[in-house]
Amino acid sequence: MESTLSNALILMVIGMISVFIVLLVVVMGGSILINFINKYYPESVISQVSNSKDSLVSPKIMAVLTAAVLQATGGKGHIDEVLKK
Amino acid sequence: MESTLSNALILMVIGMISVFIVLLVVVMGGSILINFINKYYPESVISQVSNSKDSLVSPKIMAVLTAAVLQATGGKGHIDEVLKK
Amino acid sequence: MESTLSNALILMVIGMISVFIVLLVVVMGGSILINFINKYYPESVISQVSNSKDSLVSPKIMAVLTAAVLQATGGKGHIDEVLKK
Amino acid sequence: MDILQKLFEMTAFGELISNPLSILMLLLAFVLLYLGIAKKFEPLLLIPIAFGVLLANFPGGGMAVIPDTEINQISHKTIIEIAKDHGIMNMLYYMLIKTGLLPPLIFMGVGALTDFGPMLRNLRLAFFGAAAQIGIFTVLIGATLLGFNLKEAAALGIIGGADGPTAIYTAIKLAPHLLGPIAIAAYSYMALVPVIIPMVVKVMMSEKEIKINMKEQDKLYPHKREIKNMKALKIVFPIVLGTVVALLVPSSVPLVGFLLFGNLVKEVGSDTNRLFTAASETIMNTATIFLGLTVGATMSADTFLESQTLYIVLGGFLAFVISIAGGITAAKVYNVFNKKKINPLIGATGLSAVPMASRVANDIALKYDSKNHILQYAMSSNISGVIGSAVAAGVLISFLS
Amino acid sequence: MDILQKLFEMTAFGELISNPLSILMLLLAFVLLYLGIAKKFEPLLLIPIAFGVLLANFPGGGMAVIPDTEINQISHKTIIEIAKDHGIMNMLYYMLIKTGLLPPLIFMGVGALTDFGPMLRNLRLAFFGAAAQIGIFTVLIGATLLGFNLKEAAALGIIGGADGPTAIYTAIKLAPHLLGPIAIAAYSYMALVPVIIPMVVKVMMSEKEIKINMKEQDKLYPHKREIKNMKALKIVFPIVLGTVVALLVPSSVPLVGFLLFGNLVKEVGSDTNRLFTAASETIMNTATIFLGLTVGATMSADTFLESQTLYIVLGGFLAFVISIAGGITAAKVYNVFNKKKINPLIGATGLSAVPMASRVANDIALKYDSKNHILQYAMSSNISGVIGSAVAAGVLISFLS
Amino acid sequence: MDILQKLFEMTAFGELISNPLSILMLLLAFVLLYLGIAKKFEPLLLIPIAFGVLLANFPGGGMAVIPDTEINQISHKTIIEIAKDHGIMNMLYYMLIKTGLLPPLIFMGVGALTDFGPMLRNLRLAFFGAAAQIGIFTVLIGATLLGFNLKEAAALGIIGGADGPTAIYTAIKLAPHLLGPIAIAAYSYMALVPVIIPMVVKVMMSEKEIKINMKEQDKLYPHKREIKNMKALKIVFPIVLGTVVALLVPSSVPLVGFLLFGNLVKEVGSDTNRLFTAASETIMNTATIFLGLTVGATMSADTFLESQTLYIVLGGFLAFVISIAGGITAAKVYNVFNKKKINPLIGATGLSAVPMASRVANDIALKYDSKNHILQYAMSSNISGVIGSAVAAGVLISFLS
Ligand code: NA
Ligand code: NA
Ligand code: NA
Repeated sequence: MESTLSNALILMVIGMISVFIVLLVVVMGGSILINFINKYYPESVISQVSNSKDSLVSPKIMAVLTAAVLQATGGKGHIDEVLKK
Repeated sequence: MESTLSNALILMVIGMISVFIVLLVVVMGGSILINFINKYYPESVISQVSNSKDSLVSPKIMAVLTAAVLQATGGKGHIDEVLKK
Repeated sequence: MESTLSNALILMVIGMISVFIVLLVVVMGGSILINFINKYYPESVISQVSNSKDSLVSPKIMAVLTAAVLQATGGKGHIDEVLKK
Repeated sequence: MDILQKLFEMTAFGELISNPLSILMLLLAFVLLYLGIAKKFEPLLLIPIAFGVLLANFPGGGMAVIPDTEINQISHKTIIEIAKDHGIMNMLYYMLIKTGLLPPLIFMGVGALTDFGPMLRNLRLAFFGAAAQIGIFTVLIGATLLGFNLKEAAALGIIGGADGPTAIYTAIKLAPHLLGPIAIAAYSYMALVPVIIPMVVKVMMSEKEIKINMKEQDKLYPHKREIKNMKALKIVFPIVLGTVVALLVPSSVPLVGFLLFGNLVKEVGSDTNRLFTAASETIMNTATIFLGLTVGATMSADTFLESQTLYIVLGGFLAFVISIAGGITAAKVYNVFNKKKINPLIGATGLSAVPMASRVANDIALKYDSKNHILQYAMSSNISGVIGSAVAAGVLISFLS
Repeated sequence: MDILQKLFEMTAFGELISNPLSILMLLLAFVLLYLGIAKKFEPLLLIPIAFGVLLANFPGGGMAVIPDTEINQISHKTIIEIAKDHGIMNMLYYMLIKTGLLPPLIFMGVGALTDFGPMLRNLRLAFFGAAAQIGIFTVLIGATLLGFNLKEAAALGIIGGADGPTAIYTAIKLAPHLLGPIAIAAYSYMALVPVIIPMVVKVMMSEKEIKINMKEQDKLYPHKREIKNMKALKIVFPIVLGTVVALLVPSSVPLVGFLLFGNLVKEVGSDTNRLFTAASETIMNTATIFLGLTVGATMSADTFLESQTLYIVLGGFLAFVISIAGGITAAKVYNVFNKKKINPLIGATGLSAVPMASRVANDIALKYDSKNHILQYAMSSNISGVIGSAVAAGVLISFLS
Repeated sequence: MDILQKLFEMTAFGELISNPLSILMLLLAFVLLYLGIAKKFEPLLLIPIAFGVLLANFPGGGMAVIPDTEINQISHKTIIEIAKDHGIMNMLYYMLIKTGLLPPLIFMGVGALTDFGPMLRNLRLAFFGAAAQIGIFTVLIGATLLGFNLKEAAALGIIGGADGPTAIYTAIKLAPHLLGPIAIAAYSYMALVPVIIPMVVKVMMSEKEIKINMKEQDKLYPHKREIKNMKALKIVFPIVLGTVVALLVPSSVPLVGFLLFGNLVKEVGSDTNRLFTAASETIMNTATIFLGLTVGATMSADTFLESQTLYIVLGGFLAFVISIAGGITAAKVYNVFNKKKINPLIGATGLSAVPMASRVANDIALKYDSKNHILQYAMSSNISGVIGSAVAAGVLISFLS
């Protein structure tokens, strides 16, 4: 029983230290990474399109829909995004 | 052989009785359920949208398409539903 | 070692002969098939719609989009195909 | 010359000559493909089944499902061992079919595509889904007389349930060696419903009966109540229905439970849209491919080309006919005792074969009276016929397995 | 009479009478369905879990998950044998859950739906995802005092990680017999975050603290750098993050590795769109259905209706509260030593429960000052809280399994 | 101090120091990720493979695939035991890859995305898919001279088939210990086809040959027939083609059979749309993720960092080059004996690597004559090259496994 408790306490110490160290390294590593990319790759060279969880339609359809809405609303309407229901 | 036949007959009796009882209970239970909901929850309080097997497009796209078609047909055309092919 | 090499050589002979025979039969069989279908089933009797890897939208939506684009471009624009991104 | 001999030994021609019946099976596969593709007989199932027959009967292809025996002990091997010893088709068969997994998963998709609305609107008609199960048990008795044992006879009879996953599930549990012909018979006769129902109707129903107009009857003897909150009702109904069936016939839970879970995630709506998509598309489509291919692959010349297959084909047809006749008779008997008449076509659709049977019944009614739309009424007994045969399957499995 | 007796024996009523506690479990299932459907408590998980409870507790349905014991040796059976001896629900459970497969697969989907953008823009705030793990370990200690062994106590504590897949994965590895109640507690409290966070905030935070405006602080003490190439950063970040976490806490690789793979295929964009769809839709939706149903099916009357369950419910609640309080305290301590103040609500969202916690925190802030939008800031600690609890789970599994 | 030591032992640093070659593997993973993401080398496969390498080589992560040995007897364990003893990555590998399941499933998707139209329109050109398999067998012979045994040599040679699933399937069957490098070599060289084909063409083809205009040849020596019913032809063709290949080379059925089933459900059209979606999206995308991750996870430092890997890299390259050269030579030889000339680029595309090789050939032709569009012609030999290498794989497996 007592040893269970002491083990639980040790687990808490190790666990919280681990979490803190990991997130510290993530924050610091992320920071280094940002600086590195800012310095050496300031502009994107690879494809710009990222998989968005929400985009339902291809850019092509999007353009068509936008054109349709613009026309239908006399230029007043617009579409920002087409989301999945 | 004879016992096989008699077992088959017993199976028929039990099987048909089961089917009749189950559907009787379903009809009666369903009826009670309808009356219960009519009495205590006459109006829907939960989200109205149900997963339809046929709806291909979100309401938002639907609205856009409807607008486009209205415009394109000078207000004569309309869309009722967009079905999966 | 020597026997491994001779086995490898035999494999090459059998393998290449197999590939040639199979593709020969495919070419000849395909040719017979084309002639057969041209002769006995010159016109399609079964449903015309094939699953295309590229078609994103149903014919119905396609028609709507086409109408919208025609309208939006004053009859100048058109859509050939709507491809998956 | 050695090389030419090796080349010949590699091909399938040697085996094909020593086992010429395989050619008959290949021809059967082509016929089934023709029926599925050109005649549109349940193409979603018949095409994969036919292709499975094709793959299984190429000599040397290693794609035929091998029956589990005392000697090979396949069903005690790990799936890795099965794949190594008997190939991927056996792996898929023993993992997905022999375990009974796929039929409930397909039933989940069926549930997600089923709308209980018409049944709830005409709840009493659901009762006629019961009488139309009589074909199952009649053929069961007949089959025992022909020498089938009880399990085989039950698997044969369940074809009369006119429901694919139910027939396959029952066959897996009671007579896996008959799975192939039973599945093909079930799906073929479901595709032939537009022929079978009119045939039985012609013999059993008078023109006057066909012209019974349900809507007019409703006007003459109106419903006492309307449904005020269909949305709530449709959500609660599968839960209640599942509970009732499960308590009365627990052995039908694998089928009915998954059916109603699929229906529930549909009716809950956008909150469970991901689950609905998984049930009605992802899982169902994938399960259909694997079910079709593996069921087809169970059919080899030595198991299929037997007199049993002929009996299955005949018995399945009889089961359909008797079920339809049973449903019609039940409606006629009801009409004797009630003022408000029911069109006996509503009894016929208790067969299930959703929604084809309802459409066929509707077409017949319209042919005699172009204003007599009975589709919504027929759907009620039609859908309850699915429950009915699942319950019948549960009873059979409960007593025989 | 023989037939009537057979009929009765076929039904579940006999067993229900001899084992009346099943009725309580059925009622529990109905309550959970009500919470999931009408109250919208995490419906994607709670509805399948509840339906699993329902299916498992129909007597005779054969859908209950049976624990692995020395005697039945289930986990040494092949899946074909498991399906034959114990039905498809056990087959699915032992194949997908007992193996620990589904939680990482769901994490892959979570990764594909996670945007690390807000975290990268406010990277320092990510550090507050650490303090909010204190509830896990505090409750672990408390549970050992109540007589739970270390493994059980750890599985109980991990509820405080406020992350479903992590809690389930840890419970599978350390205390599979407590899986059901732990999963339900985790998802229920995640659904109750809009109640729990305001409660803790009310006690622990002053109005002045709630009104700390992050955007104004940013203007007073501006960032030194901007991110010039977010696209490249978002692609490289999951790779680097994964490497760092894997080297520091290798036992968290199954969770964190799959999470970051999912995120990577999202960020790469159209080149990996097929993988993104598989991770975020196909695999995730399917895994969610099977996870829910099988986890629900682990709950039978004799394992659920014990005092342990009550402790899990209480302990889970405490774990949530203490984690939130820990996050708030960490932010307060930070504010003592720094000029640039942080709204302690950002600490509270370190709990995880993404993105609900962030929305709740934002709502609280807006309630006191309608211009104080903190959502983007809260998302940083919120997402890092997911990493935090996965690391905590890794540590627990590493030392205890 | 005890705690610090425990903390250190939990991390991967200790193992990394004692096994520093893992670091090389991690670097390899980063290079592969770079090639897949930034250089767009077959990203759908290389990114998951690279991530699999990463996961497998984190010390202590437990994600490395362990070879099956006499001692550990992994392939006789149940998948539940494998997951328990060796983690989920081994479970996935032994269940999905070792069984040979995934390559046929991916081939089903490939079939569903393949259009046989161009091949049917230029059927004779399909014959050039044969000559371009010579690289497979040449490298097989070369590899035996370097000391590889026949099975390994065959697995190495099949890289020259320029078809991912075929190469992986053959490697699984004949030399699973070389699976990782073979898969990477196959996909990398397929990605490098835009470099390799022009290189070989430059050496082997004159400008005059490159300028052979297929359309003009068609006008000079017109086709005798047109295809009147392409729809029917496309439906019947996969069935006939499958039957022919299956009877001639039965061991290629798992690959070719699934390929043509996928193609059939595509061509049947809307009736089998659900099956088409399952084959081309659901199953294919899911299989791609698991194939990539697990193949990547087979690569650990001690198996990968050997001289064999170097030979595979070199041999794979040679196999590609020789196959392309073989195809070109075949077309040249044909041109000697026929008036109607064929552009030897059509021979080069017999390699397969669909459709990249055709596009590259088309670009080369257009570079020399901007009106010389050969894409449709190249697609014919290109697609038949897939059949060709599947047949070659079937022969190798038939004689060697
Ligand atoms: Na039925
Ligand atoms: Na957390
Ligand atoms: Na090839």
